[in-house]
Amino acid sequence: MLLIDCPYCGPRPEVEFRCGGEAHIARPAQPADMDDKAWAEFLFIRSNPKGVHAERWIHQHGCQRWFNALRDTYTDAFIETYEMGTKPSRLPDGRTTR
Amino acid sequence: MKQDYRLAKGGRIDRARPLSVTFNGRRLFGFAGDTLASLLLANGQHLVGRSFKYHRPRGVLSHGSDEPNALLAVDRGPGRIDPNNRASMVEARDGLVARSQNHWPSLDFDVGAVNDALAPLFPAGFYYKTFMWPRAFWDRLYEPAIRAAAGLGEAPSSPDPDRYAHRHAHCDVLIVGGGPAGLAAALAASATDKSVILADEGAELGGALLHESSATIDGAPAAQWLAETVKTLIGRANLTLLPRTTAFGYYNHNHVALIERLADHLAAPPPDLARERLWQVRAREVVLATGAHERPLIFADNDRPGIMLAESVRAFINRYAVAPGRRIVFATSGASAYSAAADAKAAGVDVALVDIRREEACRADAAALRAMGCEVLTGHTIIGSTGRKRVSGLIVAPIDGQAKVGARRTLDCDCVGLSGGWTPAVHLFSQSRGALRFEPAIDGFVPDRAAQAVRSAGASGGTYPLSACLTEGFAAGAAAAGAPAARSFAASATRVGFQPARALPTSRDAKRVKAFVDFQNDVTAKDVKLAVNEGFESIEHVKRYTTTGMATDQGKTSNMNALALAADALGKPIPQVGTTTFRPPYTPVSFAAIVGPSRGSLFDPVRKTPIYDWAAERGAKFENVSLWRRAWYFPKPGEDMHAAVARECKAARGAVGLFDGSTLGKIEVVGPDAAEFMNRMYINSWTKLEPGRCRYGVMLKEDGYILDDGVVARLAPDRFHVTTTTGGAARVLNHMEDYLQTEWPHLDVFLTSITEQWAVIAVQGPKARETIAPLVAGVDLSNEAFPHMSVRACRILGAPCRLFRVSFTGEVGYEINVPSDFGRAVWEAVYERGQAFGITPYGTEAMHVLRAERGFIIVGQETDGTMTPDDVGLAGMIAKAKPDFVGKRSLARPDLVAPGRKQLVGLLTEDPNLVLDEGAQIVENPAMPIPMRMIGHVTSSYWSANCGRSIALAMIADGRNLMGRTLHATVAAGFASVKVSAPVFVDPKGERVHG
Amino acid sequence: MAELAGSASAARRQPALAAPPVLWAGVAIQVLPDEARFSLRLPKAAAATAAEVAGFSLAVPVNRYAKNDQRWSARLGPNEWLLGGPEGDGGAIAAEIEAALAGQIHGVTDISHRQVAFDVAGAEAANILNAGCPLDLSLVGFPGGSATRSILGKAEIVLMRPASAPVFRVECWRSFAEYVHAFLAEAARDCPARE
Amino acid sequence: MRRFSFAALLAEAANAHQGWGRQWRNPEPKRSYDIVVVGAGGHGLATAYYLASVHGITNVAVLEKGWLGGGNTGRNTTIIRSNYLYDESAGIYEHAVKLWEGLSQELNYNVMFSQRGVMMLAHNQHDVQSLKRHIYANRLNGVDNEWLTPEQAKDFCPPLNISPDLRYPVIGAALQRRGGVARHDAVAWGYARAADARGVDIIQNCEVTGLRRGPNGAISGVETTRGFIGARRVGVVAAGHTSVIMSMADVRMPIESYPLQALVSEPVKPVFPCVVMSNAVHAYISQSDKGELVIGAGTDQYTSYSQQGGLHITTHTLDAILELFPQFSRMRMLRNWGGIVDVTPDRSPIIGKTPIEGLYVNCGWGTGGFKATPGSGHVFAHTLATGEPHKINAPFTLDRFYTGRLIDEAAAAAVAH
Ligand SMILES: Cc1cc2nc3c(=O)[nH]c(=O)nc-3n(C[C@H](O)[C@H](O)[C@H](O)COP(=O)(O)OP(=O)(O)OC[C@H]3O[C@@H](n4cnc5c(N)ncnc54)[C@H](O)[C@@H]3O)c2cc1C
Ligand SMILES: NC(=O)c1ccc[n+]([C@@H]2O[C@H](COP(=O)([O-])OP(=O)(O)OC[C@H]3O[C@@H](n4cnc5c(N)ncnc54)[C@H](O)[C@@H]3O)[C@@H](O)[C@H]2O)c1
Ligand SMILES: Cc1cc2nc3c(=O)[nH]c(=O)nc-3n(C[C@H](O)[C@H](O)[C@H](O)COP(=O)(O)O)c2cc1C
Ligand SMILES: [Zn+2]
Repeated sequence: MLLIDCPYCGPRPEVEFRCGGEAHIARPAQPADMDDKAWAEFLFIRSNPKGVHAERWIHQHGCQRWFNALRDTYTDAFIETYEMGTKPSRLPDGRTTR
Repeated sequence: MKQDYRLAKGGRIDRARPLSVTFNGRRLFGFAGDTLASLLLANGQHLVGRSFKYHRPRGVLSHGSDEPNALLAVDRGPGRIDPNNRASMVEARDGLVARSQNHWPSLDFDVGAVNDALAPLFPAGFYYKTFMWPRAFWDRLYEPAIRAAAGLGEAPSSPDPDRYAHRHAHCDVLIVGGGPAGLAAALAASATDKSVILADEGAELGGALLHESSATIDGAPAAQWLAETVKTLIGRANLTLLPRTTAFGYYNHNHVALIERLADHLAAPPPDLARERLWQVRAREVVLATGAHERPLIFADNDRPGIMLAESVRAFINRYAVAPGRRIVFATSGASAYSAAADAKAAGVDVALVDIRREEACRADAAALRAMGCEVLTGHTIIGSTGRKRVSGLIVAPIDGQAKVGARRTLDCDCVGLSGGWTPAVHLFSQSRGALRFEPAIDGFVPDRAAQAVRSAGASGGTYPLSACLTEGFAAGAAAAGAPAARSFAASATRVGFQPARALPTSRDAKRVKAFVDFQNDVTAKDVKLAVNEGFESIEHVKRYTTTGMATDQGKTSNMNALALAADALGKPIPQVGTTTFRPPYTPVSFAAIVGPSRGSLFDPVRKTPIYDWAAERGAKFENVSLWRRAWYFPKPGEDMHAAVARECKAARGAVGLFDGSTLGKIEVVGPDAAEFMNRMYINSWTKLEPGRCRYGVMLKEDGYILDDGVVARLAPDRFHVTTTTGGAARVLNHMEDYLQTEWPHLDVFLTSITEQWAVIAVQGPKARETIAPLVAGVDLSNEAFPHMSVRACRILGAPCRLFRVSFTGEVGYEINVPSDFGRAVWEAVYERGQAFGITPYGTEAMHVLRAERGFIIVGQETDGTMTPDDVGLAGMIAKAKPDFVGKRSLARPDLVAPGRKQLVGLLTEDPNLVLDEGAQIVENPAMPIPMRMIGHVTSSYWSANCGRSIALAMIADGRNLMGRTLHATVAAGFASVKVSAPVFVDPKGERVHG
Repeated sequence: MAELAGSASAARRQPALAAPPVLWAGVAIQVLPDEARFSLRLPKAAAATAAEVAGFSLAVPVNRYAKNDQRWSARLGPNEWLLGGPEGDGGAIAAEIEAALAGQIHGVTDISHRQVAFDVAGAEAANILNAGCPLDLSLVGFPGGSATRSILGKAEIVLMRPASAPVFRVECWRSFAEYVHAFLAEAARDCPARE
Repeated sequence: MRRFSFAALLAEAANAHQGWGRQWRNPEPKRSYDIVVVGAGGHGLATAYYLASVHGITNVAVLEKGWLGGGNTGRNTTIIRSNYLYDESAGIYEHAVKLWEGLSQELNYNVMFSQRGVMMLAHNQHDVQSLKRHIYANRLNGVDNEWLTPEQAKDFCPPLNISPDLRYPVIGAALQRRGGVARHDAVAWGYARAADARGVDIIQNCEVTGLRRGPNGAISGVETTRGFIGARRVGVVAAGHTSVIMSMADVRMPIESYPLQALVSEPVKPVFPCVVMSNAVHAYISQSDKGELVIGAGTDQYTSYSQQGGLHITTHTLDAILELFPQFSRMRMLRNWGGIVDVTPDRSPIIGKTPIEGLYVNCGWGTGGFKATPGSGHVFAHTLATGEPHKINAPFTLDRFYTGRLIDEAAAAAVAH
C-alpha cells in the first residue's frame, strides 16, 4: 500500500486516496472546435510511461482535494506531490507537461 | 509417559508441565516448550508423512519454518481442522490432535508408494508429454487421476468459529527477527526515544541463541545473555515485542505485513481471543535480522526419515532435550556441523562425522571432535543412505583430488545431520525490491542496494560469526533509529565457513538415483538437469518445469541448491543464473487472518434507511441495491411477489402509494456559480430554472454516454438540491468534484453530500395531495400554487422539510424530504393519514413497474454505459444553445451519430400473459442460422396489473422506425413474437401527473 | 390540522442507532447524543485568512480541531470545516453563520442528520481504532486537537481527538453507523488481558 | 521435433531420460527476418506458430526481453471462456475456445485444457439481467451458456454457499460448461516448441529498445539489446509494455498498464470442481491440477510496471472468497504475485494495423486475454501475413477509439477475466 504525501494533510495511506490517471491533460477550452482525432486523443490516449509519470490523485477519504503527483511507475516511488493547477518543481524525464 | 529419545536433562522445555498429544490416534507425551516436531522425535516417531509425488516416507528435516516435509493436519476441534501445518512450528499443547497426510490407507502402508517404483515414468514435466490420446480420456480419466493424486492435506470443510484481528501500526524502527542480530538491533534502537517493534516468528525470542549451549557473549553464557537482554527489552516502553509473529510481506513504502499467532498454542484460549492478528506496519526504517537457512546435501536417498539438517539436530538436542537418534552421523561440507556434532556428543549420543572437505580444510575442527571420541572422516562423499521408513545407514566413500570415488562403506546410524552450507534469508529484502549480489565467499546471495529504508544485519546479510552478528545488529538498530552508535560484543568464536556442495560425487549412476533437491515437491537433481537439457535455461523455467521451490516452503532449504545445480548444468556462473523472484508470503498465511474482521456481518456495511425498520416490522422483502438494503415488496399474508406487486401498483395509480426513496443520492450544490456549474455538468440548461422549480437532469461522461440522471431542484439562486440514482450517488459527486476542482477551480461552488441528511418519502397517486395536505404547514398545495416539478420548504410535524412535487410514477406525486431522524415519524404520520384512502406502501419492484408503465428509464437498466441521450429518447433535453457541457463534443463523434444505433422502444408480447426475461435478445427473423443477427435486447419487463398485460422496454437498432413491427424475443426455449410500440403504456399524454 | 403540522414538538428525533455502550477493560464505546452539524466551505483565499464565525474557530490548520464552549470545529481540508454544536442550536447556528458571512462567498449545509457520532475512550482506544483505521493514532502521529476524515474498515469516518487523553470521537454517515459500531465492538474484543 | 507420447515416455524411462532433445533452440538472431514478433508471451508465440503452420512463413523471429512465457502468460489465473456479450467478442473468444479444444493434439503438448465449466454468480437483480442478456446473446451466437438456479449452482459446485443469509446471496448463475482452465506455462512452451520446430527463431533475453523506420516511413526493423534486427513487418505483442514499445515509434496508445494480482493457496486434495466468478463481490477461484486454489484479485488503482501491488487488494479479494466459501477460512495463502495488464478504455483488445506501415499491434487484452491466446495468435498471424485483418479481428481496430465504435465489454460486465 502506497504512502502518499497529500499536499494538505501530509503522508497518508493509499486506501484514503483515489487515483485519477494521467495529469496535465487539460480539458480543451473549445471542444466543439476539435476534430474527431484530437478529441479522441483527449479522451483516450495516455502516455503510460515506464518511468516518471505525472498523475492525479484525490485524497478521497481525507481532505477531498485533488492534487498531482510525479511517481516512477517502475519503482512506484513518489518523487513529488503538488497542488492542482501548479507544475512540479521538475518535469518528468524529457516530457513537457501539457 | 515414556519418551524414548528425551534427554535426561537440559533444554528449554518445562519438565514441570507435561502434556500429551495425539498423533494418528496414538497418544504421545511431551512437555511445554516442545514443538510437535520435537515431541514426535522424543517419542521416536520419525516417519511423519508421505511426499507429494512419489509418496516416499518422510520425516522432520528442520526445526524451523523452513520445514518442507513434516506437514501435518492439526485438529483443534469442530471447525478448527487445518492441513499442512509444519510440525516444527506447531507448539505442543495438551490435547492437541495431529494427523499425517497424503497416504492411503495409512502412513505406514501407503498404496501411493507405487509411484516411487514407477518414478522413471514421472520425471519433471512428464504430464506435458502424455495423456493426450485419446482426446476424450483427458476429461474423464487422466485429469481426474492427476488431480486425485495431487494436493497434500484435506481442505477444511466446515465454517471456522475463530475470530481474526487486524491492527495497523506505525513505528520508527521495525526489526524483523529476534536472534542475536535482531536483539542487538533492538537494544540499540530502543535506547533512543524512537518507537520500535520487534517481531519474531518463534515462540521465544533468541533465534539461534535458543540452541546455543556453548557460546559466550561478553563473558556470560549465551543463554544468560539472552535472558538478560530480553529482560532489558521488556522494560523498554518504546519497544513492542511480538513473538510468534512472522513478517510475511514487504510492500511498497515500507509497508510490512506481520502475522501474529495468538491462540493456537493455548490449550484453552479465552473465548474473545483472536486466533491470529494481522499487523500492517508502516515503518520509517526496517532492520532485517532474519537469519539464514541451512542447506541439505544432495545425494541418493537423502530424504529418509531421520535425515535432517545438522543445525536442527543441534536444536533438538540443546533446545528441546531430544536426541533425534542414538547414533547420529553428521555429513557436512562446512564448519558449523562440528558444533552440532560436539553438542550431540556432549549430550551422550554416539556421533560420527563425514566431511566432504579435505582434511586440510577442517583439520582443527576435526581434531577437536576426534578428541571427544568421535569418528571423523574427511575427504569423503556420500553415496546414499539405507533404511526406508527410517534411515539405518549412510553410505560414504573417500574421494581423491581428482574427485575419484573410492570404496564404499556404510556408517550405521538412526539419524543423519546434513549441512551443505547456509543461505541468508533475504526474502523480505528482496520483496522490498532491494537488489541482491552473489557473494562467492559464502556461496550465497546477499543484500546489495536497498530500494527502501531497510538494512540487513547478521546472518540474513551473510554475516555468520556471532560477535559480528551482534555488532552489526547493534549498529543497524542504532542507525535505523537515527542515532548512530557502535558497540562491540565479545562473543566466543563461531565455527564458520563451508565449501559449496552441489550434487555430491558418486560412484552410482547419477541419472538413475533420486537425490532430492526440493523435498516437498519431490524434485531431484536429475529433474533439474533434465529441464536444462530440454532447453529450460532460465532459472524461472527450471522452477516452473520441475516445480522446484514452488511447494509450501517456497524452497527455503532448496532454492540455492537448485540454482547451483542448474548453473552447473548450464555451465554458467551462479550470478548469471540469478534467483527466482521472492514473493509474499514468507510462510503461508491463513486467508482468514488476511481478511480479519471483514467476515460475516462485517463483510460489507448494510446501509438501511430510517424507514427500514418500519418495513421490516411489516414483513417487507428486501433487495440489495449497492450497499443499501431496500424494501422490495410488501407481501400480505398469503401473497407471493407477483400478487403483492400487482396490488401495490394498482394502489399507486388508483389511490395512493407510499414509497421510501431515501436511498436516492442527494447533493447540495451551493455558491454564486452554482447555475453555471450545473450548466456544464448536465445536458440541460439551468440558467432559467426559477428557484422553487425542479427539472429532470441528465448527465454524461466525457465520452458522451449517460452517467446518471435525477431531478434537480433550485432552492435559491445559488443553491441546488440535486438528486442522483441510488447506485450513482458517490459516482456523481466524485464526477462533479473532479471537474470542479481540476477543470474549473475558478468557479465558486461547493458540493456537499446530503443523501443521508434527508429521508425521502414518496407519496404517489390520485389521493396523494389529500393524504399529505393535513400534515404540511406553510405550503399551498394547489396545482396552481404548487404545480408539478416544484419544490417548497415546509414543516411537517414541526420538522423542517423540503417538499418536492415530483413523480416517478406518472401520478400526482410528492417527495417529502425530511431530516432523517424525523423520517420514520413523518412516514408513520403519512401512513396514518392515508389509511382513509387505502394508502399502500410499495417497494422497489412496484416502483420499477410503475415507471416502466410510463416509459421512464432507469440508468443502469435501460442504459449500460453505451447509451446516449438520443438513444433513450431524451435528445430533446439537450440545451441547444449551450456551447459546451461534459460529454457534448463526444455526441458528435461519427459512431454516435451513425444510423442504426439502438433506441428505446416499448415491446408488447403477442401473448399478453408472457413476461419476457430482462436481457432477452431481439431478432427480426428467428429462422436465421446461428450466428443470428441480434438487433436489440429487452431492458425492462414486467407484468403490469394496471395494463392487465405484460409490458417491456427494449433497446432496438433503429427502433423508433420500427413502430408496429413484429419482432422476436428469445425465451427460455425458442422465441416469442413481440410488437414494437412507443415506450409508454399508461397515460400516453402524461396528463395524470398534473392532477 | 395545521397546528399539528406546524407544531415544533410533534416529532422527536429518532437517532439512527440506539446501541448500549460497549465496555471492556481498556475501552468504552458509546453512541453520542444528537448534535447540530454543518459543513462550512469558503473559497480558497478566504479560507486562508478566516478567523472565527459564530463562535467557531476557523483559524486552525488543516486536520485540527478546536472547541469554544459548546461549539466545535474540525478543519477537514483547506477550505472545509465540520462544525458541531448542541442539538437545539441548529437554527441559531445557521442564522449566525449566515449573518456573519453575509456578503461573503461561502457555503453552509446542514448535515445534522447525516452524521452519527461515537466516543471511543480508554487506554486501548487507539489500538481498537487501528483495527480498521490505517492512521498513526499515537500521540505523536495524532496529537490532542487532531481531526481528519479517514476510514474504518469499509466505512468512511471523521476521527477527532479533542485532547491528549485517549478519547476519540468517531463520526460517520448514519447508514454506516451500525457497521461502524459493530466493527468497533468486534475490535474491542481484543481488549481483555491476553494469556 | 521429437514426438511426445506415452510410448516415447516409456522408451525414455528405460534410457534415464537422456534422449529428450531441447524443446526449442536458443538461436543467435539473424540479421533480418520477414516478420519479427515482439514479445514471447502466449499471444506472440501463437502468432509465430500460425505464421509458420497456416501461412508457411517461417523466416520469423520472436523477440523476448526476458524468458518466454514470463509475462502475463506465466502469471494468470488461466480462466478460459467465450461467453462475452458482443458479437465481435463472442466471435474472437469462441474462435479461441474451438482452437483450445484441439490444442494439445495440434501442438503435441499437453496444455491440460480442462473444460470444468465456468460459473458466474448473480447476487442482485442487475446481475440477473446482465447474465441473462449474456446467455441469450451467446445462444444466438452459438456459444454455450446456461442459467442455473442457486440449487443447480450448488449442485455444480458443492462448496458454494447459497444461504439466503449471506450479505449478497447467490440468486442464480450463468454456466458455460465448455469454459475451464489450462496449464498456462504449457501453453507458452507448447507453442514455442511447435513454432521452433517449424523454423521460427525464439530469441530470449533480447529486449526491443527501438523501432527503426525506412526513408518512406515504413518499419524496417527493430533495435534490440542484441543489435539491430531487420524486418518488413513487426508485430508488437507485448501486453503490459505495449505503450513503451509503441512510443519508440511515437505511436501513442489508448492503454494504461495496471498491476493485477493473483494468489494460490497451499495445495489440498480436490475440493473445487469448476471455476467460479463473481463480479458483484469481486472474486474468482478455481483449483489447479496440483491442488492449489488459484484466486484472482483486482487491479491496483494506479499504473505500474512493478509486477506487484498492495496487500489491501489481496485482502479485498480474500474477503469476497470467504464470503462465498467460508469453509476456506483456514486455508493459507502460499504465494501472491502480480502482472502488468494493458487496459483499453472499452476493455476490448486492439488487433491490427497502426499508423505506421509495417507495424502491427496485438494488445489491450487487459485482465482477460489468456483465454484468447490461440484465437488471437491465429488471426494476428493472418493479419501479419496478409497485411489485412482476418474477419474476426477486423472490428478490433485502433481506429475505433477515434470513431467511437467501441466494443464495450466493460460496460456490459464489470470484470472480464
Ligand atoms: C494476475 C493475472 C490474472 C489473469 N487472469 C486471467 C484469466 O483468468 N483468464 C484470462 O483469459 N486472462 C487472464 N489474465 C490476462 C492474461 O494473462 C493476458 O491477457 C495474456 O496472458 C496476455 O498474453 P500476451 O502473450 O499478450 O502477454 P505476455 O504473456 O505478457 O507477453 C508479452 C511479452 O512481451 C515481452 N516484452 C515486453 N516488452 C518487450 C520488449 N521491449 N522487447 C521484447 N519483449 C518484450 C514481455 O516480457 C512478455 O513476455 C490475467 C492476467 C494477470 C496478470
Ligand atoms: N556457523 C555458521 O556458519 C552460521 C551460519 C548461519 C548462522 N549462524 C549463527 O546463527 C546466528 C545468526 O544470528 P541472527 O540473529 O542473524 O539470526 P538467527 O537465526 O539467530 O535469528 C533469526 C530470527 O529471525 C526470525 N525470523 C526469520 N524470518 C522471520 C520473519 N520473516 N518474521 C519474523 N521472524 C523471522 C527467526 O525466527 C529467528 O529467531 C548466529 O548465532 C550465527 O553465529 C552460524
Ligand atoms: C495458475 C498458477 C498456479 C501457480 N501455482 C503455484 C504454486 O503451486 N506454487 C508456487 O510457488 N507458485 C505458483 N504460482 C506462482 C508462480 O510461482 C509465480 O509467482 C508466477 O508465475 C509469477 O511469477 P513471479 O512471481 O516469478 O513474478 C502459480 C501461478 C499460476 C499462474
Ligand atoms: Zn489531504
